[in-house]
Amino acid sequence: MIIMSFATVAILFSLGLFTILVQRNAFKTVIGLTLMESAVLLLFISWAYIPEGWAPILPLKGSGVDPLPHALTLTAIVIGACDLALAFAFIMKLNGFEKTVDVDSFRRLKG
Amino acid sequence: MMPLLRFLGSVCILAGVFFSFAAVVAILRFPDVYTRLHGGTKALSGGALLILLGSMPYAGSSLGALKLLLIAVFFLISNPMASHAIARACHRRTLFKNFSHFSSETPIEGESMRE
Amino acid sequence: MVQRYFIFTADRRVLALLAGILVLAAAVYGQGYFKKTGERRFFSGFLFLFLLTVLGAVFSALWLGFLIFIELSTVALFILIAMKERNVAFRYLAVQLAGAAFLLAGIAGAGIKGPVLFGPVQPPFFPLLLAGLGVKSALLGLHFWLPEAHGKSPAPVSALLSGIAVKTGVFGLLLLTGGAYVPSLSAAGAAMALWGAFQALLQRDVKRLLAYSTISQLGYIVAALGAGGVLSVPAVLYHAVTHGLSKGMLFFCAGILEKAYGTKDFSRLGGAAERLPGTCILFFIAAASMIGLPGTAGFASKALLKASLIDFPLVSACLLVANIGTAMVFCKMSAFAFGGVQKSRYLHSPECFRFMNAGTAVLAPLLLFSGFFPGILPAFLGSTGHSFYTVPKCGESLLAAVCGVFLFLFLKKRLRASATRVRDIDVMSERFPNMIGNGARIVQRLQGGFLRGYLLTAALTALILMHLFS
Amino acid sequence: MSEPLLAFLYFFILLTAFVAVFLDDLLSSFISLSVTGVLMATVFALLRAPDVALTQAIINSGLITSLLLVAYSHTRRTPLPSGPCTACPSWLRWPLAALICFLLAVLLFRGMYSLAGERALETASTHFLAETLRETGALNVVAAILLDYRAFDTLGETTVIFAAVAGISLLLSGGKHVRSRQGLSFIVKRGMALLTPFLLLYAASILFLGHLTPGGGFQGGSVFATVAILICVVYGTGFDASRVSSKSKETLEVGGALLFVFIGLLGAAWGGGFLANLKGPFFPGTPGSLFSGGNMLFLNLAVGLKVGAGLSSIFYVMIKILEQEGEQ
Repeated sequence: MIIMSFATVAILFSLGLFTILVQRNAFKTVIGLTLMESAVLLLFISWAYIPEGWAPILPLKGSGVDPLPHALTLTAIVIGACDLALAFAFIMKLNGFEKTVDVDSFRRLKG
Repeated sequence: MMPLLRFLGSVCILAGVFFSFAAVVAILRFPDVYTRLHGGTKALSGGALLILLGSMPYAGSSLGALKLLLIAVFFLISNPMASHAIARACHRRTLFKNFSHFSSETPIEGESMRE
Repeated sequence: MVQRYFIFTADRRVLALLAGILVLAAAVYGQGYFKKTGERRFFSGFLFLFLLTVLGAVFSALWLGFLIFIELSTVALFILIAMKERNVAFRYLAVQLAGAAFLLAGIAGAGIKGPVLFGPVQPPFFPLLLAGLGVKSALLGLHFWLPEAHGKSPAPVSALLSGIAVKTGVFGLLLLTGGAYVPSLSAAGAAMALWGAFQALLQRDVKRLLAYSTISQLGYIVAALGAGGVLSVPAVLYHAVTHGLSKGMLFFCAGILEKAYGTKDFSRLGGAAERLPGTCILFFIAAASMIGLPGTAGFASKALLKASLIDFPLVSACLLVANIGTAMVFCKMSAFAFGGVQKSRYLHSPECFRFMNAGTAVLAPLLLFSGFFPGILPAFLGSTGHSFYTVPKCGESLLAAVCGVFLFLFLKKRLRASATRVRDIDVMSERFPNMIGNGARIVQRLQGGFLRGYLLTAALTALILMHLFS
Repeated sequence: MSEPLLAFLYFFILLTAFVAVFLDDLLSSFISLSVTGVLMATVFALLRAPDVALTQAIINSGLITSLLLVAYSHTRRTPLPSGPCTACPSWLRWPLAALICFLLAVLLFRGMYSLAGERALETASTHFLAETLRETGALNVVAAILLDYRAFDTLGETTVIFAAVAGISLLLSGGKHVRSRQGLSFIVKRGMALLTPFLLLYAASILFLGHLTPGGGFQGGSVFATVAILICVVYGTGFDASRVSSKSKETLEVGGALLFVFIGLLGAAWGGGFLANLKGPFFPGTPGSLFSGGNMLFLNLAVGLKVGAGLSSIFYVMIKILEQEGEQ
């Protein structure tokens, strides 16, 4: 079961990277980012899962699942949301300047 | 008593699944926005309600069953409201000008919120 | 603390003595060379800072101490050169720092187990240190920075540069090899001697001529250093001292000529003998010592050198030929600079010449004294029992001088302000800036500003590395 | 744990992800992205991580999608220059990127495969599971970790949110807000009037019962922000602005942060070190009751205030710009 989730994580992450590398639309880049981030979240949680474990809410009915990655994932989700919101703000601002959303047109950082 | 309820529950769930399937077909088959929206929402709210009600006996505690009922009620209220909003937005955007024979009230200018 | 980081052995004291005398002479000379008092104060201030750093380098017991102080001396020299030529100073600094990088790499490598004593180093790091010190002491392939640095910096500074700075590099080499026989070094030394003399003959500029003769004299030292053996240390140090003193005097004379006639080019120099008699006499003393005429320190150090190269006939033959070349070089300088008709206007300012002559005069008696009593310095270094004034040695040096003069007279017309310039590796230092220029253009084309392009390359390299190392 | 259900969900996650990536129409790719988020939330729930599932459902599939739609509706998208991309031709870029990603996937999988040995609880987690009730009095172990064992990190996290909000309002400053904006139709307004109290109640329950049941400051705050966004959408920005002005949102946000720090200082005041629980006025109380987790309840409140005000002000700033666009 763990192998299946690890496979999904690997595929999802590389899909996100592929999107960022290939797509020319800034929104697609953001989508790629979101996919990569959720892949990491999935990795954390599927790594924390113990086959017969119960949710980490006391009183435990059986052996508990590893609660530490859950706390880390929580933080990751919130911070991921923050930087995605920032990404949207950047896109809106850049669109204000460049009048398009094409990533290749943001060429101010020339060598 | 509980197995009878469980049996009735599973029947409800199956009916719910059928309604959801109908909703998908409706969305794919109907020609334009309004009909597609109408078919999708009605069947979907019907399907989801049935599934929720059907799974009430399977819920662990009676409190769980109450929660499922609450969700069903919430779903009953919000789904039609949302579809109404979408339909009205489409209408006011006069997406389909060729349907002018509808008694179109004066469309209020300004961009509506796209949801 | 001092004991652990600094050692005061005999050979280090000799080099420190040389540095001290040269800095003193340069200080006196500087009072005359620089007109404005601000410049004079600035010059003497950094001069003594340079002395301090050189002493630190010479006396340090650890390689790291040596590296730190030698870099500080480079910085001091950089500031001194920057008084006159800014971009030459930058190039000099860049090259020296590159050398220091090699040195640091070697020291870091060797010093993994603990602080490395200032001495021989295990094989894997030997080439690194050799390369680093090679840049400092202008070995054959790495001497491209020397002609330009000497040519364009103020006279007292170039005197220091060739008198002390190069010598600390050589001193590092001496301790690095530690008396062992390094065939490559002795070969490089012989080649340097020949190439330096040959190039010096063809130069139009007085200071560049002296720079190349420095390289040839370094060739002598490095040849002796490479030969190794018990005699190598005294021979190297003795020649280093004599070369430092005489080359210092020569650069001072060149500075006087430059001040007097406002030019360094042979074609416009001439007839300085009757205008500057004192300088002319001092010049001849220094030239005699460079050539190694008996009675001067040069003769004694060259004899000691020949003694240490007894069992290397080929190398000593090369050095003999180089000696003839050196004789021709100084005939050229005396003929074109001091002899002949005066071509450019003479800027008469007696008081600055007084100081400059005084500075040069400080060094002359030392040369003559160690010429008449050659045994003192080797005795101080611990190797006694050398017979200097024997008939074959005097005969040999006189022979070299005489045929040098005749060869020069024979080739005088060809060597006059000869336009032919054999391209030397130092041309590279001119091309240095625009090499960086078109490097920047390539980078500009690569960085097209496409964010996805950057990401693609980054991802690719990361992946390759991960696959390699995972 | 039903194996096939998880496999089914994983398959659908990948399917919706592929759809989100390769669909040209942006709107539908946004929707499929949020579907991926929802499916991910169900997977988290199945993997016994209720807290994370709740957060994922609210934030990634709820808030982010709405912000995405706002950003999408704001940017004027001139058609993409269809010409070959100048950096490197697309026929070269696609296979190269595909190769890179495939290699990456292989590498990641190989790395993870070697990790997938027998899973046993590490010492830290066993300690958490065993000692939480005694040390913090809270039932929800994850909330206990977040707000008691690692409270300092949570403080750091709130500063991250603060920075994001500040950054966004800096970027999108300017542009004034139009007051008179009618919301959606009458029916929707009345419906919302009926639903809003329940939504607020739900948000409060998540927030205040954070240390007992799955939930906590972040989730509660986000639900509050969602309610604010709903009101903003349904009743129009005019109504919303008069009710809760941006100034008060800022004070709420800063107030939340200051409350967090104040509680921390209280812990320090009683000699327990910054953010120490069960010191001074905070007592473990009877487990399961509302005031039971020491200072965790108030920390949750502080974080809830912060996140709620922060996220809604982000939405508010973005909306404001939109209105200005609408005017020209």
